[in-house]
Formats: sequence, structure tokens, C-alpha cells
Amino acid sequence: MTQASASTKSPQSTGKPSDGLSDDTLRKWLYDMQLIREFETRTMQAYQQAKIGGFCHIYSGQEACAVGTINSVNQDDPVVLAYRDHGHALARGMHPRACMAEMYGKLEGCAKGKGGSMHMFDKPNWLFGGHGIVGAQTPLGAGLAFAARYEWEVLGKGKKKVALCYLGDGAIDQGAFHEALNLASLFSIPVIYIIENNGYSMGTAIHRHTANHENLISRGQSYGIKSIEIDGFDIVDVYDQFKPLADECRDLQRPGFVDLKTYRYMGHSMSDPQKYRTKDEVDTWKEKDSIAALASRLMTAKSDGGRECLSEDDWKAMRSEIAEIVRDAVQFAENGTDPDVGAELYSDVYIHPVPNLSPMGDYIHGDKNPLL
Amino acid sequence: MTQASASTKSPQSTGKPSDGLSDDTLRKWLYDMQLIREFETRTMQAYQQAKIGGFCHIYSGQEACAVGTINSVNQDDPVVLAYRDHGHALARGMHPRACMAEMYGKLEGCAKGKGGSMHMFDKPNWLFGGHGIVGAQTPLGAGLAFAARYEWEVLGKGKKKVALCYLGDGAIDQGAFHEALNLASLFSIPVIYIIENNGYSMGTAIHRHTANHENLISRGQSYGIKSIEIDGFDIVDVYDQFKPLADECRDLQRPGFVDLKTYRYMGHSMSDPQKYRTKDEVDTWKEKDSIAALASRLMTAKSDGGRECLSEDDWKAMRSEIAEIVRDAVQFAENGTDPDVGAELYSDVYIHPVPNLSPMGDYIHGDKNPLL
Amino acid sequence: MTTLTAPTPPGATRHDHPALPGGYAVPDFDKPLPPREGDREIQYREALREAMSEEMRRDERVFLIGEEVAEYNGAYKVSQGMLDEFGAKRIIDSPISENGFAGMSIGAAMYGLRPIVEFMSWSFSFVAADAILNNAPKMLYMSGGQWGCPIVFRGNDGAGGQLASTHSWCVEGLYANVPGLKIAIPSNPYDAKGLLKTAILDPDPVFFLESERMLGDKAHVPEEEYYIPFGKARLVREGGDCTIISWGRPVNFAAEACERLAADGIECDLLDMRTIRPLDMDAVVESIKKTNRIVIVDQSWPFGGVASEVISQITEQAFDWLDAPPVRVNTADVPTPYAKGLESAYLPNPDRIYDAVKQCTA
Amino acid sequence: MTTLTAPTPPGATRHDHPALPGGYAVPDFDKPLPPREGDREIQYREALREAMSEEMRRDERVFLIGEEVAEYNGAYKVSQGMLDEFGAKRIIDSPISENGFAGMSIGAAMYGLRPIVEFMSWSFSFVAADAILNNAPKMLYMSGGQWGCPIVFRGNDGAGGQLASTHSWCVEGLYANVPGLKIAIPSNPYDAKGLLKTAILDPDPVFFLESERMLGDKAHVPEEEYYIPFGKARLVREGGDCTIISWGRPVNFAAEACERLAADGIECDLLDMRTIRPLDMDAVVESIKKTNRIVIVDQSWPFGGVASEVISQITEQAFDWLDAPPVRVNTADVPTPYAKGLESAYLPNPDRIYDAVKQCTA
Ligand SMILES: Cc1ncc(C[n+]2csc(CCOP(=O)(O)OP(=O)(O)O)c2C)c(N)n1
Ligand SMILES: Cc1ncc(C[n+]2csc(CCOP(=O)(O)OP(=O)(O)O)c2C)c(N)n1
Ligand SMILES: [Mg+2]
Ligand SMILES: [Mg+2]
Repeated sequence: MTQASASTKSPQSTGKPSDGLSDDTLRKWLYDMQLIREFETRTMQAYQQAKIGGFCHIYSGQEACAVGTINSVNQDDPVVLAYRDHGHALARGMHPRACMAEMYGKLEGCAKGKGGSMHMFDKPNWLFGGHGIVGAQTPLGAGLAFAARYEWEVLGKGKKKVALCYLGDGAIDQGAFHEALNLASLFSIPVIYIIENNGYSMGTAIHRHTANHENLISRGQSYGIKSIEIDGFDIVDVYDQFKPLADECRDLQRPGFVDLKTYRYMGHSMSDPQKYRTKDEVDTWKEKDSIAALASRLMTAKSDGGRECLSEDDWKAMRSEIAEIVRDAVQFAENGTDPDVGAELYSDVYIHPVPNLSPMGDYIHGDKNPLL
Repeated sequence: MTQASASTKSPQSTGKPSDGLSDDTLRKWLYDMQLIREFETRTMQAYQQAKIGGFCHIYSGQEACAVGTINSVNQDDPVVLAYRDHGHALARGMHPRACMAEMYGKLEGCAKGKGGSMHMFDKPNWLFGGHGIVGAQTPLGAGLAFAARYEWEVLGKGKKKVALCYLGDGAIDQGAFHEALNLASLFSIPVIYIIENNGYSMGTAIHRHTANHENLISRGQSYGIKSIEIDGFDIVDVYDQFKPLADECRDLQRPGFVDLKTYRYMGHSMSDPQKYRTKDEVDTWKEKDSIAALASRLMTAKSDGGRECLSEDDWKAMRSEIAEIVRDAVQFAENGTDPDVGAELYSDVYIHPVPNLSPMGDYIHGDKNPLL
Repeated sequence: MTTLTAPTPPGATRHDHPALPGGYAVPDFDKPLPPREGDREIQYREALREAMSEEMRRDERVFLIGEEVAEYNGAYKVSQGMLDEFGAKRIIDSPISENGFAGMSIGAAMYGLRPIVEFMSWSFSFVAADAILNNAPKMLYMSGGQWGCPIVFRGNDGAGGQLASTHSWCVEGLYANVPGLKIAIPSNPYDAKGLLKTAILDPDPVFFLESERMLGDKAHVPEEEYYIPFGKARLVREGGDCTIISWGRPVNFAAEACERLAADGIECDLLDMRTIRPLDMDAVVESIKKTNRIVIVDQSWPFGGVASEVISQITEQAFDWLDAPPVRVNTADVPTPYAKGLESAYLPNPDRIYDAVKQCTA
Repeated sequence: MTTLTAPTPPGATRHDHPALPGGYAVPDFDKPLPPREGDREIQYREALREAMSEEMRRDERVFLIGEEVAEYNGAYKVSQGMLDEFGAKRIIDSPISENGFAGMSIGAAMYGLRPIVEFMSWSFSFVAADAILNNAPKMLYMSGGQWGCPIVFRGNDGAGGQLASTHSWCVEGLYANVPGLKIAIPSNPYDAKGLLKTAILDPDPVFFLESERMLGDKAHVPEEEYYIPFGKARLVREGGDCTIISWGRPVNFAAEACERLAADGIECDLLDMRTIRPLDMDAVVESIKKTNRIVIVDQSWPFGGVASEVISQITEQAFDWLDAPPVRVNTADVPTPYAKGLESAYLPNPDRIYDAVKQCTA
């Protein structure tokens, strides 16, 4: 996937930012969201077959969040994530093969099988990783934005950037996040904290884990940060509200804070029996499904307010193309190489290993990462 | 010192809480504030003579904060502090001898000389310590209040309490504080966070260390916590605003948040050359001095809106009495016992020491703390 | 604060201490422990739950706090059913604020309650490092003996299954350095229960390290109440050729290795240390005097880890009894890899222990 | 990211690495170091400042962040004048948010900058433990070699003067357990400068441990640029009767003890390890082969500390060369007391080192 949207959009009308979006762009978004959905379905299968190990957090339901926000920035704007990261990685342009192979623990994976599901890193796509410790990525996000600003302002190179840092609603309760908010505002750092507020921190509903949750943006505001709420189910709305914020944060080199309301369809991780919510609740949200909604908007006649740029057949073809791509990714992962213990266990620990760093032996340089 | 105010106050009128305060109470407050001022003056001298070691943070200028707030609660309400703690310890009732002896590193000190200036603990006065790590005391404060509530609610014993947790403006930037705020609000814990906002975190003025500092209470509010600003120079005003909050927090078993505006006259610690502020700035604040202001209010004729309950001579006598008490404290500390290495180095590490806890030898029970 | 007392467990003695509202109880450790063999087989996680529940029934001051411990019934089902029995005031779901709720619980312990703090994983305790290392173990000392900190921190330690670098910490490799703590690392359900009950009664801060990989392990756990003393290793197996010592999960790997070594004619003393602070060096030295050789199996990183401490104490206490240098088996000295094959090569395992004993007895 | 390069220091070689925008430079360590004797005496703190300033002049990517480093000119005056020279964009005052600014700097390092993070004291690094232990040293591994973390964390370590329990940590006792880090602990101005310059050039995360008690120490520091390699101990003094090794401040106590021992006719090899990760065991073993005895002086707590690691490696590498068990001298295994007399009994000091050598050579 590429972030083609920004460059291919048709002439801007006076209304919403999305007015200027081309049909191609919208079809691309639909494609990306469906790719994530399909990818996650196959991920679950593979996990159930014990092909994937460790913790595995499925993104289904939240696709409009990643696709809508990532397509509001440039391809070289830094992005950093929590552990629920497959969707963003794909939206950012990681090849499904690299993503799946990583979960299979293969050398062809984005982290050569050393990271797994929670650690999707993709240097060519400026993706600075998924991170497993709740909240830990939030100071990192400030740092990426700090560095981008420094590059432009102090080194006099590069250009104005904005960094995106994603976190869950559970992560707002971590002190690290608050330190990061203060630093971002105080130092005027262009990082946008995107809270993908899916209403649950694992099995704990938001009203049971964070105080005053109806007014989350007051947290951001209390640091003097521009803070907005966005409905994360309507990707066009996400874009309409997020794009101006991203542009403003880039332009003014200021931070932003977004309460992006969404919902996850699956359990917290693959081992979650989900007793804390009813099937009804899940179904109610599924009725608003962002993929179905966008597909229908693209299929609806112009006279009925739709885009009329996608036929039933197109949509079917798109879905089978995607299914094929994901099947291929799984196959690729299946056929991948198990990392060699001799080459990989003691490599990538130090960039510059020297003798006597460990009582157990010497560190080495490992195989080159396939993404580089 | 005792917290006599609550019990000796005269019948309440309809206006401000302070309307009900007796002359005795106000004189006692003046006494307490002056005791702290005098104590700190002698502390500085002792430090300069190298009788006191380590870090030493002087409270002068902020006396109305400790005395006004501590006298708004009961003697058995838990209190926990940062490292700038001599003033609160005295206001809470610690004997000046125990406080000074601690700084001299003597066995007669409140922590048997093991804690020093930053660690004023006084169990009989429900004082749970000064704490050296910025912000670390804020979750402790929540815990004390949690336990008090638990004692009353779960164990069905005790009574409704409210805990006071003091911190500096620099400590708001620590993540621990935000986690504590969220927990306090979410669990409905009766702890009041009192930010003694003296405008500086060491040499860093508040606008350089915390964002949106003009509206600090929005931080508390963003957690759904009742949050107020108080002028910390006028002790009567402190009481008038703080007392109702303390009563409410006790009654509703809810947390509170106070931006208590104050100023420190001396350097951050004894080694601070104070180049970050001008003498003029300091002098401007000194003109509002809380001790001078209260003394003058008590001396002013009723016809001029004063209390007319203190003569020049009374005030002079009070000051010499205090000077004598502090001189005695210094003398006491001078004559104190150096802790014996054999008895104290390896004691108070474990309540229940067992063999083989350390490769270096066995732990023991030490001398009994003189305060117990 | 005298309101904060609790009944003394049968056979235990209650002691007063000026720092501790309500004093503390020391079980009768001279009483022999109930048999380890029997029919009542329960899981490690159930043994932990029984320990907590029994103590909570006796002592209302004890409460459990952690992420997902209540309504979710525990991320790993350790606390299953406890919300129903003890209610939401004592089984408390916490936000993801380890520093906050650890610190809060320390405050509550100072006041006189007896918190049990569950870290979903000890890997998440680093965000709470200041609270657990700078506050809990030093409060008594800093206050000159005025305030204690009777608290248990517990949770999964060590590698789970392919959880990768940030989620696989063996914190004993770092935290054991700090005086003021006690550290228990049980290797089986029987010990898990007996040690956790002792930990909850103990008036000092206890770090209690479990293992996700053992929570489902089943073994006999007697019905009757029992407490296992801290600082007493268990002789799992006897043999004169080499001493093997370990703690926590790798004790089981060592037992496996012992079987294979026995088949080769090498008989080992296997000691399960159970607690590493206190560390039962008396038992280690006694065994070395017999075998003159030792292998230490430690699932944390080698540099300044617990195995390294054991070697130091051996050289200090039994240098002349050694016929060969002590050998340690640690995890590989690298961040934990995700891929299955890498992760197994990373961990101590029966093969590596077998090889180490062979090397040591060669 | 190719915009992020910097000139290579004279004599150094620049290497590329896929994880590191702009690559990294390795000084020519074969070149002999300039003389340690001379007239240009400066303080330890000035040596640190020179190291930072020289590297900042060459490499615009380097910046310094920490509490009070800029307008206050450094809580301990290490960074005095640097704000004036480099401006507020590169010498940055931070709020008291160690976790925040450490994590932020790690992000900046991943992007390609070269942060120097000053902890006013390493005692305050526990609130940042997750960032510095879970992120910095593992980023390269977790990302499969995609992102490095070239960063220096530095500040005061160990007891200051009567700073009591929370403010007197020797973090090497804990942090050295973690792979992915390098750790330097210089004992004097000359080494402080040369090692810090190496640390700033190094492409891996470096923990640089200074000492408040040494900041005022004065010694000759040559005018010319020099870099001291990591992992090369310095032989401070030669003698055949016993080896003494140490690092950081207690090296100076050991030197004092050596004088007194020499007066008693006991001549010691004294090794200043300089870095403990890497740890120059080659030098230690070489010396032991000569003296057959060793005393290790370590100002951190004993349990699983660095001394304990050294003993383990000695038993692994030089067991047969030892005529007596290695002896370690640590701080007392208790929280740091405030009172002067207690604090001096707590710390390693020349007396205790003297006694240890006597014991070891008896
Ligand atoms: C510091 C820390 N504590 C606990 C965990 C375990 N944990 C992982 S995800 C999670 C819930 C996070 O919820 P949220 O932030 O809302 O993200 P979501 O899973 O909903 O995307 C928890 C408790 C962790 N990884 N790190
Ligand atoms: C975590 C931590 N970081 C840094 C310090 C060093 N330090 C001690 S006090 C202080 C300034 C605190 O200012 P503030 O909170 O406003 O309190 P005040 O001194 O003004 O009373 C600093 C930086 C510390 N003790 N703990
Ligand atoms: Mg969530
Ligand atoms: Mg202040």
C-alpha cells in the first residue's frame, strides 16, 4: 500500500477536506481497510493452528482509525505504535508477507522473527515499531517529533514533519503519557497522540479504568494541547477532522491530542473469553462497520448522495484480490526460514560489539534485515 | 504544638469558616509559623557550620501553607510530604528537638539519624514522612487515604478521615502524580493533593517546566477532582478555602486538588546560588510575608478591622519564647548521641530478620525510636 | 491504629513491633510439613488462590489489587472467584498504572493494611521500579524504625511462551541486589501455596515470583493449612556426584536432567532454593561438602545475577571443598527473542543442564 | 535520513550500519594515549564538559537534556557555559519527568540524533527504568536490526555526602545485568574525558556513571583530543602479592590502601576497570596468574552486584590460579544511612580494603 491519497486528490472544493478526495483514493482506503480485515482473519486462524505464538492482538473493527489517520500525513512522517499494530503496519505500507512472516517467527519477517506480533518495525516506511509496554511508546513519539523538528530547525535540513503516536484508552492511565504530553506542549513538539478509544482496557470498561472518561480531551487541554474527539467508524469523518489537525500541527509545530472513538470486534488478545461484554453490544457496533459503510457509500448512486464509483463486481473482485494477497502472505510465512540460532541469537544486540561484553560469549552482526 | 484550633473555636457565625476562630487559635498559628521561621534560620546556620549534611531545603516563606492546611484537619488524619518537610513536621506537632537532632544525624532524631532533613517521620503525629524522590509521595498519599477509608468502610472501625499529600509545583510533571490522581478519583479516595506552588522547580520557573501553568487546576479537573486555587500567603484565607474542601473530602470521601500559591525566600537547597531570580522579586514577595501579616492583623485595632488580641509586647515575648525553644533544640541536637554503628547500621532493615538474608552478615533489631 | 489487628493463625505466634499496627504472626516452622504426596491435585494457580483466600478469610486487612484481578477473574485466572467471595472492596481492579497502584499499596501497608499487589507480569514492574525499590524496602530504615511495609508483590516472572523482549523479564537478576526485600520463587504448586501464605504473614516486603509457564502445573497440595519457611531449600533428589541448585521453573528442567544423568550413572543432589533472599547457603555448602562440585541453574541473565551471587558465596564459604569451578547455566545474554527456536535456545533447558553437569564432573 | 551525518573525528573510521542514520565513527584505539602527567589540571566536571563540548562542536546531532542543565548551568555545574555556547535548542532544561525525557531522547536517538541525557542523579533513574532498560538496550534486537539507539545517559552515581537512602544508589549493581548496554564508570578526570568522548561516539546505549564526590577532583587532562577504548582496564600500580580491582570512586580508596600495604611490604596490582560492560577480564586473569589472589572493591551492594560477577568469571577463567578465595569489599548491605558515622561505615574505604588484602594474603 502507498500513501497516494495526498498527491492524487482532485481539485479542492470549499467544504470539507474530503471533498477533494478522488475516487481512486477512496477505493484505495476501502482496499486498505479490507486488507487489514482479511489479514487479521487469517492471523486468527494461524494463531489457532499454533503457527503464531506469544500475545496477538487483533485490529478488526478499528480499521478506519489507522487508514484514516495515516493517510492524512506523509510517507516520511514518523509513526509509532502500541502492540495492536498489524493494521497500522499494513496501512503504512508494510508488505503483508513481512508482517505475517514476523508472526510466524521467520527470518523474512519485519524483525527477522525476533519481535513477533507486538513489534512491527518498518524502517523504509518510517514505522518506529509496535511497543509492548503500555504507554512506553508515548515518550518515544515525542522524541521522534522532537528529532524531526531538530533536523529541520537546528540542522537546517529536511522539512516540517508531524509524528503520529498511537495508544489505547488503557494507556492514558500510565504516567509516561502525561510526562510526554507536558513535554510535547512545553517544547512545542509536533506529535499527535491518537487515542484509539475502543472503550476497553483489556476486560476493563473505560468508566472503570479512567476518571472523567466522558471528557477525555480535557486531559489534553489541561496541557494546552489542541484536543479533539473523532468518530473512528466513519473514515471520511476521520479524515475530515484529522487532516486539518495534522496540517496545523505540522505547520505550527505543535502537538495534538485525539480521542478517536472506536471498537474492537475481537477479544483483547487471542486468549480472551470476553465475558465482560455481551454479544449484543458487539453486534450493535458491527452494524456501523466502517468497511461496509465505505463500500456502500462508494456503491450508492450519486443521486442518493453516494459516490457511485464502485460496482458490486468491483467490490467482489477487490475482495478476492485481497484474499489472494493474504493467502500468499500466509504461504510465504509458512515457507519462511527459521532463524538460525548461531546467526541470530547473539546478533543485533549491539551495533558495535566489542569483546568481553558478556560472560557468555561474543556478540555478532546478524543477517541483514530483509526490509532494508 | 497541637492542633487545638478545631476544638477551641468559638461559635460559628454565618460567614467564613475563619469567623469562628478564637483568638487563641490565631495566636497559636502565629506561634507555629514563627517557630518554623526561627527553626529554619537556625537550621541554615547549623548547615553552614557543617553540623547538618546532605541536602537541606528551607521552608521560609511558605509557613502559612503548612500551618493553615494542617490546622484544617484532625490530628489523626494521615499526612505525607516531599523533602521540604521541616515546616510541616513542626506544624504537625513534631518536637523541634527531634527535628533538629535528625538533621544532626543523632540517635535522638525522629529517624534516629538514619533519614536526615528529607525524611521527617513522626508516627504519633500520623506523619508518614518526607520523601526525597520528586512525586513518589503522591501514590503513597492515595494509599494512606485508601487505607483510612478501608479501615472505616471494610473493617468497620475508625472513622472518616482525609489524608493530606503535599507536593511542589515541580512534582506535577512526574507521571506518578497523574496515576495517583486517576486512582484517587476512580476509587473515590479521600486524599487532598496540596501543590505548594512556589513558582520554581529548583532553578526552573514554572512557565519553563509545566505547560498551561496559569490553569493548573485544570489538571485536577480533568480527572473529575474538585480543584481550587488558594493564595498561600494569607493564612486566614488558606483556612477559609481549605477547611471547607477538607470537610467535603472527608464527608464525601472524595479527593481534592489545591493549587496553593506561595513563594520560598531561600534557595532551593542550601547550595543554590539563585541566579535565576532577582533580589527584587524576592523582596516583593517578602512584603506580603504571612507572619508579618498575621501579626499585624492580630495587633490591629478592632475598629480598623483587626483582631486586637496581641500587643507589641506579647509578640516580642512570643518571639523570644520561640527563639529559646529553637536554641534548646539546637543545643539538644549538639549534645545528641551519634548512632552506634554496631547497633544501627544493620538494624531497621527488616522487621522480621532471618538468617541468610545477606552475604554480609545478619540483620538486627535496633534501638527503639525515641518518638515511640 | 490498634483497630488494625487480625486473628493469629493456629500454631503461630503473634509478635509486636513498634512499626507495625497489629503486630505480625510467625508460623510454627518447627512443626513438620504435611506430606507432599497425595491425591488432592490442584494447579499452581489454584494453590496461589488458596493461599490468598485462606489468609484473606482470616485477616480482613488483606486485599488484592491488580489489573483484571476482579471482574475478569484474573488475566491468568489466578484470582478466579475471589471477587465473588470477597467483594469489590477487597479484590480490586486497577487501571494500567503500576507505579500508581504499587505506590498506593505501599502507603496502605504503612498505614497497617496487608496489600497483595498482582503484577500481570513482573515485566511491567519497571514502570513501578521507584515505588517498589526506593519506597517499600527502605521505609523502615528511612523512618528509623517507625513505619514498616508489610506487602506482597506477586506475578509472572520469566519467559512466557514467545512473549519477546519486553515481556520476558527475570527480575530477580536485578532486584535481588536490593536489601530490605525478601524474594520467593516457588517451583511447584505445593511450595507456591506454602510460601505465599508465609509471604502474606511476613511483615516485610516480599517479592513473589511466579511463572506463567507453571500456572497450569498440577500436583498434590494438602487440604490442611501449612506455611513453608523462607530460607530453607528443599532437597529434591539426592546423589553424591554433583550438586545442582536452582529456583523457580528451571528446577523442573534440572529434575529432568537428573533423570538422564542418573541413567549415565551420575547421581546429583538437587536443591530447590525456594527463596533467594534469604538464600539457604547452609544447605548448599553442606551438599558441596559431599559432592565437591556444583552447577547453578538460573533463568535470568548471567551478569551479576543470582547464580553469580551463589558462586561468590560458595567461594567465600566452601572454596576449599570445590574440586572443580562452579558452573552456571543462565539464559542467553541477549534480549528475549520471539521465534520459537530462538526462544528455546535462549532458555536454560534439560540439555544445557545435562551438559553442564557433564562438564563439571568430567 | 541521510541528512543526519556528521564529520568523522581525526584518525577515526566511519562505519555504516543499516540501523544507524549517518553511521558511526570508531576512534583509532591503536594510537597511544597522550601522557597522563602534565600541567593542565582541571576538575572532573570540567573534563566531562570538555568531552561533551568537543563532540557537540563536531557533531550538530548531539544535544544535552536534563534538569537544570541549561539556565542553571547544571545542578553540579558540569554543563556550565554550555547554554551560552550551544544555545537553548541543544542544551535543554527539562521538567522533572525522567521517564518522559529519557523516553523522548530514545525516540530521538532512533530517528538519528545523538542525545546525552543527564540524570541529576542515577538515583532518579528508577522512575525511568522502563525507558532505559526496556527500550534503549532492546530496540535493535526487537526491530531485527532496523533501529539503533545511540544515546548516552549520564549523571551522579553512588553516595554523595549524607544523601540517605533514596539518593545514594549505585545502579550498576542492578543495571549491569541487562544485555544491550555498555557501562562506563571513570575514576578520575583523565579517564572521565576520554571515556565520555568514546561514549558519545559509540552507536550503542551507554550508561555513564559519574560521582558527585569526584566532580571537584583535579588532575592533568591533556589539551589534545583522545578517546579511551571501552573494555581496557588500566594498571594503576604494579605488585606481585595481590590483585586489587575496582572502578569509579573506590579506585582512589584502593590506591590509598595500596600505599599503606606497600609500607607493610605487600605490593599489589591495582586495576581500574574503567568500564564494567565490557569488562576487561583478560587483564584481571593476567594479573591473577601473577598474584594468585584478588580483592574486588565495589561500592554497590553485594548481592548479585558487579563484584559478584567478577568472582564468577574468575572462577570460570582462572580457578586453578587462585591460592585463596577472592574477597569482595562492598557497601554494607543496608539502605544508605544519613548520619555521617553510619554513612562512612557503610561505604568501602581504605581501611576496609587494607583489611581485605591482609585477609586475602594472610
Ligand atoms: C505497563 C503494562 N502493564 C500491563 C500490560 C498488559 N496489557 C497489555 S494490553 C493491556 C490493555 C491495554 O488496553 P488499551 O490501552 O485500551 O489498548 P487496546 O488493547 O484496547 O488496544 C494490558 C493491561 C502491559 N503490556 N504493560
Ligand atoms: C525523580 C527526581 N528527580 C529529580 C530530583 C531532584 N530534585 C529535588 S527537588 C527538585 C525540584 C522540585 O521542585 P518543586 O517540586 O517545585 O518543589 P520545591 O523544591 O519548590 O518545594 C529536584 C529537581 C528528585 N529528588 N527526584
Ligand atoms: Mg482499549
Ligand atoms: Mg516549587
